[in-house]
Amino acid sequence: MNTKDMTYSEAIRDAISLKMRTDEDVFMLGEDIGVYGGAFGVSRGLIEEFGPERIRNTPISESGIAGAAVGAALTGMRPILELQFSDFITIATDQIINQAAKIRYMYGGKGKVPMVLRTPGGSGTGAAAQHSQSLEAWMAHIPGLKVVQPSSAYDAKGLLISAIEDDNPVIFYEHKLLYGMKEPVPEDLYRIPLGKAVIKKEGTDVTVIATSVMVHKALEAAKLLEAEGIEVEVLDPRTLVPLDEASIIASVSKTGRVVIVHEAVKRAGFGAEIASVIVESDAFDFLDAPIERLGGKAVPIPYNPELEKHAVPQVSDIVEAVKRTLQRGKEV
Amino acid sequence: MNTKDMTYSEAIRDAISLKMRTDEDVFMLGEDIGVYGGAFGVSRGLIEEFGPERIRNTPISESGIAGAAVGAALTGMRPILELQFSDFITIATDQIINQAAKIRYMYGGKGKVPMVLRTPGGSGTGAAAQHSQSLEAWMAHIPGLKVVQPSSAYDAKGLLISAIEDDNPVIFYEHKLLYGMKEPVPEDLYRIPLGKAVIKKEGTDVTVIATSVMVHKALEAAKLLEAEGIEVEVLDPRTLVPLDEASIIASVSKTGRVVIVHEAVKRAGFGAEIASVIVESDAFDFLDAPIERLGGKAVPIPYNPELEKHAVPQVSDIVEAVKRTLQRGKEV
Amino acid sequence: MISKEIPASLTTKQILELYHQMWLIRYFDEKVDEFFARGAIHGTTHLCVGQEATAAGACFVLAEEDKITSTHRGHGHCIAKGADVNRMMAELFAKETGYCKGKGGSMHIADVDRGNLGANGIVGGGIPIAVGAALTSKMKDLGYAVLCFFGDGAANEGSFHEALNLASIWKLPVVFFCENNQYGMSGPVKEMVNIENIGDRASSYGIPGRIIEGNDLFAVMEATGEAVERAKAGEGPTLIEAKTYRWKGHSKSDAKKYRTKEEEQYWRKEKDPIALLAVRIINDELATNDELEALQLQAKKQIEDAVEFAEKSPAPSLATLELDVYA
Amino acid sequence: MISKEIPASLTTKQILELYHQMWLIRYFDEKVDEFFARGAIHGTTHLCVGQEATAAGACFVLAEEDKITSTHRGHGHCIAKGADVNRMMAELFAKETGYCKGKGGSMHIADVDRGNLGANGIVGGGIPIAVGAALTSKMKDLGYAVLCFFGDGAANEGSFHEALNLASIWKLPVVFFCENNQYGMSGPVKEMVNIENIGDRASSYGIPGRIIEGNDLFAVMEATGEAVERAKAGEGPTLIEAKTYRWKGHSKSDAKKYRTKEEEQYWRKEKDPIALLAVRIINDELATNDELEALQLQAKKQIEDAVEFAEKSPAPSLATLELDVYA
Ligand SMILES: Cc1ncc(C[n+]2csc(CCOP(=O)(O)OP(=O)(O)O)c2C)c(N)n1
Ligand SMILES: Cc1ncc(C[n+]2csc(CCOP(=O)(O)OP(=O)(O)O)c2C)c(N)n1
Ligand SMILES: [Mg+2]
Ligand SMILES: [Mg+2]
Repeated sequence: MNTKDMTYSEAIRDAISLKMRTDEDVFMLGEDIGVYGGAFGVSRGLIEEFGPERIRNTPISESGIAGAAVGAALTGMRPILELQFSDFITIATDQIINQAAKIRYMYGGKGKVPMVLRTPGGSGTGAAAQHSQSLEAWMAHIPGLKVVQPSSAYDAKGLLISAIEDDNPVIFYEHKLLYGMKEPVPEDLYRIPLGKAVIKKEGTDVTVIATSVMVHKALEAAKLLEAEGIEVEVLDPRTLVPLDEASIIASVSKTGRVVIVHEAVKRAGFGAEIASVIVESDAFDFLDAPIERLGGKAVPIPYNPELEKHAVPQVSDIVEAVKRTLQRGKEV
Repeated sequence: MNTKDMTYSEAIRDAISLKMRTDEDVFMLGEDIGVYGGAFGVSRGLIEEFGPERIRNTPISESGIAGAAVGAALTGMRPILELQFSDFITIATDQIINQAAKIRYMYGGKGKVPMVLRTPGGSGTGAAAQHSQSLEAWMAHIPGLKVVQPSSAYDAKGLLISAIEDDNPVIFYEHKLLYGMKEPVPEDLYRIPLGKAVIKKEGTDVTVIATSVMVHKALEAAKLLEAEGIEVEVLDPRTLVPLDEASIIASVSKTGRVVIVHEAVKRAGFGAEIASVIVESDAFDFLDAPIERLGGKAVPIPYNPELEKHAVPQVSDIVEAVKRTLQRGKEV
Repeated sequence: MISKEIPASLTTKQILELYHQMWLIRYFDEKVDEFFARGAIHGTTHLCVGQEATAAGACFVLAEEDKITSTHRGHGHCIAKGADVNRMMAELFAKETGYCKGKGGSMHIADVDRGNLGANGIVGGGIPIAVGAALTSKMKDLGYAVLCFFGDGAANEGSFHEALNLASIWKLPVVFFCENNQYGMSGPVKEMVNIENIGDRASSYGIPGRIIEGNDLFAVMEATGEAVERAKAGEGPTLIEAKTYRWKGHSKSDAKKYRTKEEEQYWRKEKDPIALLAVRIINDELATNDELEALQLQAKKQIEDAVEFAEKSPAPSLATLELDVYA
Repeated sequence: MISKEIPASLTTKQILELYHQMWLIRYFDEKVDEFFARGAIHGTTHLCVGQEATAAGACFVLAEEDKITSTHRGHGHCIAKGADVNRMMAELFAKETGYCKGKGGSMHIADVDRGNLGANGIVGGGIPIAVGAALTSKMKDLGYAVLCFFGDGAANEGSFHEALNLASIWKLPVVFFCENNQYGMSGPVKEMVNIENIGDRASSYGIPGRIIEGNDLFAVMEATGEAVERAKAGEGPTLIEAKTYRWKGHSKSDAKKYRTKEEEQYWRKEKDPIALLAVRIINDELATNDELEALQLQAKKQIEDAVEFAEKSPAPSLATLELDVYA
């Protein structure tokens, strides 16, 4: 396949166009996705190609448009709903978790809701408390939803195509700080299966399990640690539901040490689930040190950039956590 | 203090009346809380005593009434908002987590939102998928909220009084199956501090950490296990935020074995947080076996009573988990 | 009150079928009430006894490919949209043969293949879903319309507002049908809104609003028929408010303190939708009293058979617990 | 267009103060725009240049104890409610001396003690909060009214619907003030609703609706004054729709493809709220051009001082990160 340098944002757009060209049932709806191109420019150019029927600009009515996506999906369409900030899921929560997620089960296996909810999460842009949350753990707690969190352009395109083709509601978390990141991406359509983790860097001393933007911080930390002779393995689950427990357990069993890092608030974040899965598994017996879990502080995201930065884990936090776990391992 | 046999429901009502009699700022709002007495009868009789201004029946507008509670709290009242089913938080989520939880922080420490959101969670009544969820982990993930889950009449009264007096938004999760449970409760006003766990039964062999209705299942399991000579300690955190980590760690350090059980879906449930707190603490070194974590299956709650029952942990599951952890401890 | 003139386009056969259907709805819910009281049906349920004309009349004007979204008080809608009462009753008995294989219960009965997109446990939850279903019709040019039922109480949910606005600006083929039975649980519509008619809210969305006698089958048919036609002609949505009354309590255990016995009696005596229809049929000499009674008995018998079917049906096996979470 | 007659009750001093305030609002936002473009202010911001008359006019009629809820486009409301531009600018510069100690930024400036219950990053999020604040006034008999600002886009959120209904049935002292600046981000109000005036939605709640020229200071004052009086007299809420226009893009980086240059020019040239006021002042001979210019310069200077204050202010210490999550 030919590849092309694409940003994360372009890769997402590419996935959407490729699917929309071949499947009439796929369409987009959301606020300002038309000529404006979406709050983060992801849908730029799409209305020119596909027209206003299929790139459907909506009023500011998150619960209404989420419900419209559910109803359209239930009757044969494959809507891609864009919410401008993932914080706004709070306005559409009923439709997403009481309706979309449960319809098929409640109906005894009849009906399906093949929709994708694309929405950017995360802090780092100075958008403050109501525009910077990372609530993916909420969605992962709900049976009936799938939850995807791509950390790179390549992953974003392949995962989004799988998400659009999936017959279930998929919550697709993008990250504002990743939109501009570039890498070579195949121009053709390809799929990354939901439920398959990826080792972003191999290593033998400690496994760092990181999601979304934290994957990049973990890779930076790994590079710093390499200089000190510490071989970090960086694992990105890519999808939280389904979670690739096998890959996680295999890596941890190999290294015997784990640091889990996400941007979401640590308390009741998805890192707790990953940590628990590990200690409940056979990997428990391979653990040479307690699990280190890093996550956002228990604060709303503040506006001041320095405060904002310190509200979530930094490269140095990962470095320290890795060292702690290696140290602790030695003591035991 | 004189005590009286009260149901959980009566104890809650008692807490409300006691506070409303002495504090003019306290009032209730919610759907059908007037002559109807609330969907579960908790507010029965209150409108007769306090009148329709202070027992304020609302239209079916969860987001509106939650916002009204936020605005009233911000300007000097102490609203107690009743949502008929905790599933309906999904309609009021923005007001609760983007507004109530964050206002004080966003405003740099000015303003406060002293409101209590009372709402019943849980399955077991045949109300099916949209009326049976346990989403307390969501609320526990949000900085700025406090989260309470009383498992008995005594706790409910004392905790609710503390919640009403607290200057922050408190999510107070009741459980439908507990409303009818009776025990002696002091007639006067008393407080149970938020953030204080309670040992519901002392034991030495294994700690079962259980919340809400699962406390009772854990106690039943403990009784069965006692007959086999196994001494179970049952710990009820009572509040998830703040979480009494010290009591949890102390108990686990003593017994060396833990089973965590809640009704909420296991995946990304609050049990994962508790498990992680334990393995991150010094108690890790005292653990003689992997942590057992029990929670609801990853399904929407089904209507059929047998299916419904099996969707969440049962006494026998707790018994087995305790035995597994004891067994596993021996192998290691 | 006497019902409207019978529309000329209706055959006697159709009228008698509707009469039978209204009894089928009533007996279904009376039976559910009985079994509920006995503890043979569990969970919760919301009965539409007294509201049969809205369900029967509104669904009558639909073609088979048209769709509905229903509510927690949805048994009537479901029957009127052609559901099998055996499978409905089996669902309430939590049996494998039920519409949802025992997983949904009263609040979630759906028959997606036949265009019933489902009851809903969330008040107002179905309204935006109806909009989405209508969007499919428009985008795929399928020609069907969607009939969206909801209550007076639901008209105060934000979802109502957002959905009607969306449907209007997109000119979608959907009919918003508000069954105003005077109460949302215990909340009297008179106290919960500060306007005379919910139908007047249509003006906020630039769509037609109709306020009708909901217990008059022919009034319901006429207004809904017109709205469905409008919808299919591409002229967009209509809001219909049908005034009706629920005879029973809101759900199980309702002391009904929020209303008077006199009011209940008035609606039962003066405005029983089935009796109104019977009077019209007799007046117009379309059938004899005996013939009507036979239809009523037939309906009764069908419900008894449904109970038998439900009782004899197997419960779902525990192995189904984790099935069908994902497609 | 020429502005309305000046109400007789206004003193020249008041009028000139308003003129000065409108310039203060404009310069504040122009300065923010400038610093934003330079990267000296980060995050996001929404400017109200061109909409000064709604903020100034509506807040003018409030007493000190009255409250407001504001929006993401809230700098004007904030200034008009009496905020200190130094502390506002400091907040935008993320400084410790800012209204939120640098934690809130543009979208969360609040001054609860002075009755500004806060801007809001959630479109429509403040509307039910205003209702709650009005409920306090009523329950404690405090006599204050609440002025609730929101945009045309927000009027399509469910929260708008629920809040207006609540306020109406409870007859609360709140004024719902819709700044219809023709667009919700890129969504033209003409496409996002199917009615001429958002103010007409008042009829859905049984409350008065007023549609006014939002760039005419005196029209805003008159309508808001009447509504506030009504609110305080216990007669319940009013919905006011003020037609206005935002001169700038929605927020940072807006190519404004959704509207024409001609339209922008029309509003800038023909309907500048400050120019309209100036013409009226000169026509009525309340001040000379020189006097007006002096006021304008004074405002400009104040904003420059605010920038200096902000720049010189210290950043919040890292130690504050975990403070004030709980009261
Ligand atoms: C979002 C939501 N809020 C509250 C409830 C509880 N509840 C169920 S039915 C009902 C009353 C609904 O009133 P209306 O819409 O008039 O329908 P009716 O019951 O009168 O048919 C209420 C409050 C619910 N199921 N969902
Ligand atoms: C719930 C929600 N949806 C979307 C957004 C993104 N957003 C911010 S302002 C805005 C437009 C609001 O339009 P309007 O209410 O007319 O106010 P204006 O910006 O025109 O002043 C949008 C879509 C948001 N902040 N909150
Ligand atoms: Mg009703
Ligand atoms: Mg606008």
